[in-house]
Amino acid sequence: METLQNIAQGLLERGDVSMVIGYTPGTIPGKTKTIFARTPEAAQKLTFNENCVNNLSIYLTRQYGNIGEKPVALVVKACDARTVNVLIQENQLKREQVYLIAVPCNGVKDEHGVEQGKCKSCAQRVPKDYDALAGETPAPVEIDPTLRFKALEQFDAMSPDERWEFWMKEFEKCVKCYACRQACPLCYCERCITDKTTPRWIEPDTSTAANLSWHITRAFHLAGRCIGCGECERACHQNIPLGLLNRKMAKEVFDNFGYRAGESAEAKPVFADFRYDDKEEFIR
Amino acid sequence: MNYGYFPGCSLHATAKEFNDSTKLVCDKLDLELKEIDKWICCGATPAHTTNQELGIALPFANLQLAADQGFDTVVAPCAACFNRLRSADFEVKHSGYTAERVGYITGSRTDINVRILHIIQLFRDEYGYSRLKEVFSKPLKGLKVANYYGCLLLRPSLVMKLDDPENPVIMDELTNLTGAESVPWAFKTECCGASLAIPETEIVLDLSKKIIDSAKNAGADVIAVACPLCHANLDMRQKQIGKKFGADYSTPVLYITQLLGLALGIDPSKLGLDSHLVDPYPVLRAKNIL
Amino acid sequence: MARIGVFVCHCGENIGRTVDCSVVAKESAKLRDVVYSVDYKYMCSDPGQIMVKDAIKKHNLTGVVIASCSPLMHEKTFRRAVQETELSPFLCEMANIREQCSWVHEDKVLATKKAVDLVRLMVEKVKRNTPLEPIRIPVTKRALVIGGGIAGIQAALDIADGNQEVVMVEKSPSIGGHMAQLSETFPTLDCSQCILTPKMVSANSHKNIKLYTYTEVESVTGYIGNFDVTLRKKARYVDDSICSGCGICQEKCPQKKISSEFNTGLGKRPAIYIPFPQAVPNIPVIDKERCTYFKNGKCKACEKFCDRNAIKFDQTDEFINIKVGAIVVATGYEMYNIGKNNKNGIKGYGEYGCGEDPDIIDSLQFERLLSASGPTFGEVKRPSDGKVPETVVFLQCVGSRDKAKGMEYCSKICCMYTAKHTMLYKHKVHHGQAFVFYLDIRAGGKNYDEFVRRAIEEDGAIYLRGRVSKIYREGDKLIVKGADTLSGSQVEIAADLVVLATAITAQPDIVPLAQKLGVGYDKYHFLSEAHPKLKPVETNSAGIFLAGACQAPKDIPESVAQASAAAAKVLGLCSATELEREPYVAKVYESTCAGCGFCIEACPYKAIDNKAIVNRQGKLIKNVAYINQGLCQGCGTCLSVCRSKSIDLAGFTDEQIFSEINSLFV
Amino acid sequence: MSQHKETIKHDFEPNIVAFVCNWCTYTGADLAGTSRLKYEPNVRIIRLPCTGRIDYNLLLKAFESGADGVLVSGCHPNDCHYNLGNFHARRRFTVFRQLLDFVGIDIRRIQFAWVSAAEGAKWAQLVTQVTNEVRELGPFTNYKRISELSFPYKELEPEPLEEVTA
Amino acid sequence: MKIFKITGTYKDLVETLLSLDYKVIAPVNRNKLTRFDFINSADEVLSPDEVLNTVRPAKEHLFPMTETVARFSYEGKKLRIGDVEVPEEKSVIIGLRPCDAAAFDAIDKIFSYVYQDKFYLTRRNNTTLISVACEHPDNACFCTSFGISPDSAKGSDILLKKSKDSSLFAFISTERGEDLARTINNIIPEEQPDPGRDLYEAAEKNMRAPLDLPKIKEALNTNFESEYWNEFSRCLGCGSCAYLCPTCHCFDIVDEVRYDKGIRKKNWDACQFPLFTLHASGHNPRDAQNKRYRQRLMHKFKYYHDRFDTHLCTGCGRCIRECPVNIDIYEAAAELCGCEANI
Repeated sequence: METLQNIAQGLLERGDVSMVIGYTPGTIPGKTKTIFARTPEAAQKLTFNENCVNNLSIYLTRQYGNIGEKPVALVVKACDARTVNVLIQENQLKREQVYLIAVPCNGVKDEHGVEQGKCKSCAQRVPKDYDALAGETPAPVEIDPTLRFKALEQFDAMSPDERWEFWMKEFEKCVKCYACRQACPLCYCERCITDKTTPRWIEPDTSTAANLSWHITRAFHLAGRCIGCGECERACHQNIPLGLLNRKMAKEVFDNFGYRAGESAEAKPVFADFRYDDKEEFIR
Repeated sequence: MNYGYFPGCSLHATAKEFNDSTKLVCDKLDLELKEIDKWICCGATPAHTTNQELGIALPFANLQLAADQGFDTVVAPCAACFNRLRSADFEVKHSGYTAERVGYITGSRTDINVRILHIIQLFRDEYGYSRLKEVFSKPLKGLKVANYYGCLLLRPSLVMKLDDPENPVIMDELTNLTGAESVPWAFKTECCGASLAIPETEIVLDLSKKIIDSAKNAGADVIAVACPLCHANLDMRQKQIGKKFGADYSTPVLYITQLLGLALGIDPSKLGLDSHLVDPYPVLRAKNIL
Repeated sequence: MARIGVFVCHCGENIGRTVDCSVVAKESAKLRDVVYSVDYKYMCSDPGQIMVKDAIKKHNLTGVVIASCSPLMHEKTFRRAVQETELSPFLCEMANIREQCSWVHEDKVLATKKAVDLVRLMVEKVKRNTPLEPIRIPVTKRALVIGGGIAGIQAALDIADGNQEVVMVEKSPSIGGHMAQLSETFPTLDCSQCILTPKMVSANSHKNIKLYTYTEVESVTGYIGNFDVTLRKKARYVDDSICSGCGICQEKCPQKKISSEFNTGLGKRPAIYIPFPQAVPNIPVIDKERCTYFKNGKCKACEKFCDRNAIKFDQTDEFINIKVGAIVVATGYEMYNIGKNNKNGIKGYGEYGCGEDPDIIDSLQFERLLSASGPTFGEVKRPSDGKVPETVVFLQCVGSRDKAKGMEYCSKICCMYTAKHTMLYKHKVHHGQAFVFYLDIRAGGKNYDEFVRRAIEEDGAIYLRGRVSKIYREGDKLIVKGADTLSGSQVEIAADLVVLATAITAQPDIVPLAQKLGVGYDKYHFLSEAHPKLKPVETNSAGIFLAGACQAPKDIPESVAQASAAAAKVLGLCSATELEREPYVAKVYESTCAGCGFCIEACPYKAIDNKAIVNRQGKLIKNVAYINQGLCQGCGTCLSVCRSKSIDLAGFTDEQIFSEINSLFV
Repeated sequence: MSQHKETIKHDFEPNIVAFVCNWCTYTGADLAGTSRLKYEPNVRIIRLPCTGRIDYNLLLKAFESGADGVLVSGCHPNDCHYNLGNFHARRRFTVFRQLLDFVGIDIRRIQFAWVSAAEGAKWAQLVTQVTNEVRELGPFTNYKRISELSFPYKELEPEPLEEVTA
Repeated sequence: MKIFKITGTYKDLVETLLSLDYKVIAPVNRNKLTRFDFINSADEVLSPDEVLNTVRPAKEHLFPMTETVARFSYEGKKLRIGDVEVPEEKSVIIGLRPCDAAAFDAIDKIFSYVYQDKFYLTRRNNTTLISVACEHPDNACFCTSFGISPDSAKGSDILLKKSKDSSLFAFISTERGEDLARTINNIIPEEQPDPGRDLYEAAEKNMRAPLDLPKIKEALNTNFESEYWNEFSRCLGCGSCAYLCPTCHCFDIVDEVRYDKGIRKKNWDACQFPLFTLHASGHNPRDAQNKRYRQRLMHKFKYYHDRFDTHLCTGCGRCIRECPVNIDIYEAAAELCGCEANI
């Protein structure tokens, strides 16, 4: 069973890749840091444990400038690999530009030791498509599929006004630090719509109305694209349950169009496509 | 599913055989018909010509009775009752003013929602042709039937919504299911003169003659009807027509429910075949149905 | 700073009655950037337009708002007027205070307030307009005519005579359309073959016309001046380049009993046939469904006897791609069939026997009986037993003007051809008597009413004003029960033959074609013209024109007139070397585009593709979307799928729409 | 046709914004005009080339500027002048309205319709129905409350502090 | 520095403060978020031993995230501009930690440097800061590097400390502190001798070793273009560190216009966003993320010190705890100047 370090070291020694992006222990217990290992020695610092919660595919996007002539190796969990699929699907990179080192994963925890919501309903445990596997393919896990949208059920029971109260209390906390945007691998736009001033669709201040239109925009921009890696919710120090918005979008896209983000890199993005028999019972 | 049964006056009197045959056929098909308690006359054709409001309030009172007694569907075999119930329901639903007046006259709620079906609709929509096909034990092979619809069943079409007013097929389909052959003929929706039989008998004789002639030309052995008034004009007056036009008129006129009853193997006398003025037995025996 | 002029129109009474135009002008004058605001009785009139032009010069306005009718009506008029000043026409916007305000509201106070709001909206929008340049696009100097009836032929000939290439497409094996089926035509009773066949021949032989028969339009893409059309040439199983039209194959074909569509089911035809003797092109077609060879592989009689072996059983449908600059739709009509299976909410005629009785025929069938090339060679014989009918009853308005049957319109030509039928019947059966049940005789054309009077007074047709309630067969006769409202009596006629003047309806398969062309249609599936009075032959899709009965029921003179009108429009369009097109196209801000490619997938016109930006060493900097301004039609779908808002659509930019919304409820 | 008696005075008059496509619904609205059909004056029509162009930002901005109800209408499927615009819009708004509903915005305040150029009557009826429906819902107080919070504009004192000519 | 013994518990102190006509701001845990907020009853308050420090600093009460600074409107053609007054209302912030209190002291300098920022200063002058000494700092704290200690009174008006027998003492270091003390003298009757700081000496031990600031500043002077900055290309560029930092004070001015009325808003901004230094020409002097993180270090450890000779960091550790990719400013500064970052 090839360990992560050996694979990485081999790649760097053979010069197949320009760097290996992986995890290394952080400065605070329970935290891990990202490491851009460029030399075989640096590869030794690579590790993988239950605290490797970051979605490293964010470093493949353009503004980080890591993608060069040579491919880049990336340590990927099952969820991260689905993000790579979406990035390929959206012309941000080509499959041959990234060497995927898959790691079997049975759930990751954030720095406070709380298991991520996504892991409870994750049945895949290892990426579908990869170039090398560091470890054994774990036995498939039987997961009740309804778990995936369980968290949304509490909202169906609430009336619109109750939902409004809930979300206004949440959005009121937002400080517009945009950590949710910057932590998301799929928010790779050079200049985000909130920074556009001609015209200013979303007000930059932290009033609840401005926060509402920001979070509605963010959720809708990720509809049909977000694979539920949970980084936005983890990065939000104000503890706003952003993951619920994305999960609701994933549920609507799945219910209405049977489309699940990140399944395949060749599929046509859901909102750039349509079907003649799409549902329309809400149209008069 | 139990249905509110609204026989109407004639089915308790001159058209008793329509009532018996309906009951027998429904029992055979286990469609439970429960007569509406204390129903009143629906006003038939004359009422609404003399007083428009009463012409609506009378039949609507029956619907209110049915609603109070927990029926959500009312079945009326007689075409005139069916027509008046449907018209009353239509008027009340489409005009607030009429609804107010009827509420005042009957003294009870008018925002009730009762479904009104004719007996042939019950067979077609509730029982369904597919199940009806299997249930006929004695097919009426070789019997040629001219199905006569008359006016009240079909018109005004926006209100009755039973079938295409110009080219109805429901009774023809039911007849064909029994194994008999429903013949196409031109006069199936022509008027038989209805209540003019008393004041202007001559006109009824002319109109009925034309209808019977047209049925005979089409090769029909019997005429099937679904309205006591049509039955009266066509069956009762064949002798007078014969006398007036100097020809023999003896085409039997049966109720559609009697036809279905025969095909279900029910005893003809129970179906009331003996009480017709034109005796149907010779024709039925000739076609070895009896 | 912007200097905006507001011009409020009374439109005579149309706006002035429910909107207080002087108040609108006064309120608009208070707006921040409005430096000139006035109201006038008729802005679109000459003095009105001059007032606008003078104001622009005098107050050197940077934008103009005309508060009057709908932009779809007079935007072009006012923009042309503004063009004469040095202000760009695209800095003129219209506030729709007539169709969408004064005409639809009654409360004067509310309507006036709404008008003020609508003007404010447009003032805000016009401040963000930019002086756009119309886009010049090349024009393909070739026209496509869909439909080979008299309208299609006339349009094709006129265009070709304007030495312009024409491609004519006809669905059935021969051109000629319904006119070829007629015997003689009103009001001059000249025989349709004599006046039509020469046009058909010249259409087939004209050097500028390329004729495709037995061919349908498969797909249409592109836009005015640049349509890419794919035609499906259905397999004829006869090689049209070799066949000389000698007709041997039709004689030898064992299948003789197939009912002929051309003869409306009254005559018969073989499996390999030409629809009618004067068919153009004179090349037969094999009816795949009924040819014995195609059914069970035997026979091939036609192949044996064809000395040029022009029969090709293995022929398949052929697709032809052509580029055209303009399209004329002349697909004609179809007779309403009184049978049961009618679609689009149209009902059959149970009262007249649903078309089951052979002696109750429609007028096109009667035309075939009258026609010399018809199944009875011009002799009027009853389809049932071939006897010459002594009493013929004609029924007008069968289906037409009948809400219950789903067709409320008048089919316009039945009164005239029924009068013609009574005349021709009288000339052929001297002792015969024609009855006509009619509602109102509509004979409004030149010499039309005189024609009908002649049918009544000279040829003795009895016209009974009333409807027929029932027709039924009684032995050898057809009993027609109707009313004669003029004498107030019921009428019963024992007729030998009944001819129904059934309604004119749209072609059954017109809707898919209309959708391919992007042309609108009304609830009866007649194609919608751009404007009933001012643009009768144009449609809302630029470059696509209409002619003939596909637009609405009409007779031959009108169809020919419309065909020539459409031809004139096409010649006008194609005469220009290049076309000016609305400059409403989208543009990408490459600095902020993330190259995600959503817009590339979403564009209906495939006008967007990927463009790699590389530095001087050829190293890829980034991928961005690139919009080909020639193909872009300005629908704006790409704007909505662009998450970083890096695309903007000229004419409807984000800034403009944003400013409109922002000033809505001040 | 629906002759609307505008004489009845209501205490609350809703503000309705209608984003319509130029080729079908705008022309349909014009047809309602030419046929003199009457409908409620609360609607303000904003013309766009196609429903494909109507993106979700417009709806949010409409509520921010004080709309109580929003109506989006365009060509029937397959009738779109640009062939595919309305299909994209349909798919987009299927999900977007669920997002608004999820966040607690009363989804009945956002209505979608197909109105063709020939359906003047449908347009008049649609506007009247939507206006009445939104009138029953009352003003969009939820949104107005947070919108006022984010725009704490206090009327300036009457006498001008600093005169700056534009 | 006057020292008083408080007769009663921390909660009693909060109760008495509530009874005054001050607006009381204290650490609370509202809706899954620990922050400083107005309270109206004592039991809402998070006592010092319940939480080490709040996620959001108290800075937002003196330097609000978003604030209207001017109003303007068009009456027809005329443009009129109006000022915005900051209400003078007395408030007290209790429950600050020494690092937060010292932070206010640091940013006071910039807000009164040349332009007297009336929005910040009005609030600052009406607010009394009561800080509470830390007994259990965590491994992200490194306030000792900046001359601050778990029981430093720097920046606070009143410092609350515990003696060995855990009775509460108030150290009043400013005149504003004394005014407040006077109004609550029922709870702090008379002066007492210094009870000593043994509790806090123990606290100091398990904190991170103090940084060698001069060495760091020296390193920053020379390493502007060093390779070392590439280490921070893993920074995501979110504004968390800036918006949770008690000393970050950058802001952006934005006009929000609704047709003919508008307000000018002052919103927080952060040097970590690309927009912060984007020129109109499209050029961005700090186009890569590691350059922006370098700016953060330079400002905190050099530029600010050059001008005000106090560092723009008080070692509160919030940015270390909340950074999504665990970039540690202490480790960054230490490694930059070559010393071993012993965490």
